[in-house]
Amino acid sequence: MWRIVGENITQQFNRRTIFRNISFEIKSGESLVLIGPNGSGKTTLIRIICHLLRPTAGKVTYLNEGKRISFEELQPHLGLVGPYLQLYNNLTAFENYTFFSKIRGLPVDVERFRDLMKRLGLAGREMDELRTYSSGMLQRMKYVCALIHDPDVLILDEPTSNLDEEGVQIVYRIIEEQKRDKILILATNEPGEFRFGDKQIHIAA
Amino acid sequence: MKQDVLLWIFLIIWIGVGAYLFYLDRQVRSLKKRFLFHEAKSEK
Amino acid sequence: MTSRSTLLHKAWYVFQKDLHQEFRTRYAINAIFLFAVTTLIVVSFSIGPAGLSAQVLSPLLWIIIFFSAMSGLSHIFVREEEQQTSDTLRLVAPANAIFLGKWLFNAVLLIGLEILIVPLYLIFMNLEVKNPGGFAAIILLGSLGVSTVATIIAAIISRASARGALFAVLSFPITLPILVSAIHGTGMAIAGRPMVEMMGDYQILFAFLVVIFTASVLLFEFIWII
Amino acid sequence: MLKNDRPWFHGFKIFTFVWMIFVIIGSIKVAPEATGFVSTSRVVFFHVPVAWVAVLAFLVSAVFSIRYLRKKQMEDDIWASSSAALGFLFAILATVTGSMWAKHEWGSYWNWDPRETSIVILLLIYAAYFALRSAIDSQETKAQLSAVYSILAFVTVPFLIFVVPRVIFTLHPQNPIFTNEPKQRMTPSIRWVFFASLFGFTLVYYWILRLKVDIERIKQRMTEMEDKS
Repeated sequence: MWRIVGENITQQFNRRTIFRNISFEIKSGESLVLIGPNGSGKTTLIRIICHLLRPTAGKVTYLNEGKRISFEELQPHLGLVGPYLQLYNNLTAFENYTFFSKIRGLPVDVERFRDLMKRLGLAGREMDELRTYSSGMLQRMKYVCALIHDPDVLILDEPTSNLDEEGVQIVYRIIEEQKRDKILILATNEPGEFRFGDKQIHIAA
Repeated sequence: MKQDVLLWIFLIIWIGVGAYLFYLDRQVRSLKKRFLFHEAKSEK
Repeated sequence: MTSRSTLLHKAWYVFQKDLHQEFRTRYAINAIFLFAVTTLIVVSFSIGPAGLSAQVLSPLLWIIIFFSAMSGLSHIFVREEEQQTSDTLRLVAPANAIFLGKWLFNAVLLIGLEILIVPLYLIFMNLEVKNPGGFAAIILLGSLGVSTVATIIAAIISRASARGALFAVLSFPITLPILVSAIHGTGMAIAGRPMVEMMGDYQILFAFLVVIFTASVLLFEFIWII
Repeated sequence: MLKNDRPWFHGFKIFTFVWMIFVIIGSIKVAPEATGFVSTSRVVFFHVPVAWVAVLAFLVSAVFSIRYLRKKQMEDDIWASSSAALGFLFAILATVTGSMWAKHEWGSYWNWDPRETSIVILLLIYAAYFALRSAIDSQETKAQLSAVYSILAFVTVPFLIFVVPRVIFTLHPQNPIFTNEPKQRMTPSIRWVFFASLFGFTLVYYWILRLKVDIERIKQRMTEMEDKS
């Protein structure tokens, strides 16, 4: 049972306050959606939660079975899909997959790789370098790399950007599955996707 | 000849420090101007 | 802290990934080898026949090594920022593992380069090294130091609007103790002085390597996650 | 706004001013022609303290950099960068006056005497520090990266102090003009004025540092106010 707790997180950039005193708590089986106009700091908050950025004030704590864990212990259980996260374009899909499996301490499971590629509609492109992929395909590949280790915490920043209708449906199914017994955090501008969040945080501009 | 080297060194040090203080003084003046301008603007 | 073994494993995987990317693009390898070889040829062409003393040829060798490092060792971090893959890496691996992996890549790249250009340098400058063992040890120890400083400074400038010049300007003062001792030690080795005279340089190079490596590992986290 | 300025600061300014007057008078009046004390060696009353302040400013900057990394208070970054700016100024002054004295005393503007080398290296470190700061626009990143760099440089300095003199000898074995430190041959009266001057310059350093820190603080408040409106 995983928990992530945010305590009055404040972030300033060049002395301008982006948001102030945001607190939240989310457990396995719950989902949280961050709502706010463009540039309101949704992505900044996600990057703070994912330990990619230190908040100006406040802190984020990660717990597993009630015991506090460091971010490093959370890393092998975390998946993130976001526009600012690029994969290795000069390596092939399979090479990317191999790296992300090994760095998370998993054996390279070719079967699972094929299933994920098929599930995301990328079957047949396993050995192509990612720079030959279209932006929609790259977005799907990010899901492949984020779901290798069946993450207990899945965080999606603008989950359906660059995706066609079929891609959007695939992502919605992934979201539904993840919500059932794992943590899902979602940041989006699409009102249609607000429904996925049991809890909501509104970040003012 | 010896004395003027000493004098030059003495002067250079104090001119350097003085110039820097003058530079800081310039900064304070421009800050004051900015502050007054800002205050006038907010009163309007 | 992850247990030591997984940390080293992750560092190894980061190193493997970078090696893989490097063979695919060969950007850093081209930069560093081309620079070193062209400098070597220009130097040997112009002053090779002059038969200069070890006191000149030893610093010259280290100048070539230092600036070769400056031409290629920043790429390991700059590439991550330019291709926006640094966040991906930040997400999946702890800071220490990343620093170790990147450090290993730079050390292997620089020492690999030296295996090629140092013998060439000795041939072109027809320089006869009387104490080859001591010479190799000094070069190795000095290069480990240079690659450590280059790695941590590369991490710093990759987060700034990295301009090439900044890399050399920032690295030089920190690398100075290595260069001074290495130049002195190399000169001794070429002249074949007794080992006891070179002991001082070995100690300084080794002590500095340990200190700067530890400082870099501790400070890297503050560079990697602002 | 800013808390009312420290009342003691006014007294401090007067004390420093008077102290420096005595130092200057003392440096001229002190008994010349003491054993081997040539009149130009009086420069030691000014050149050496300037170099000392350059080093002190660097240490202060490194200390505040460590504080910044631990507590991430912008205040610490202001102190670190202001002290470094002052250190840079004094390092330049020390280098210029040092080479003038060397020209007069040893005949050449520069001859890589260990002290000359180490002050120039300190100058390089300051130049690199400010080159880095000017290459970053985000305040937080600029503060953090320059703090890291100043700590790295701080770790390197002991090696420089240890390595540079040792090697300079052998690089120029035929360096006859290396004169030992005039300070050792100081008589008590000269030593007293020298340390008074050292203390005086440290007070001047703190005075200017205080000014610069307050200016940076006001500047920060001003931009915050302007951002809000």
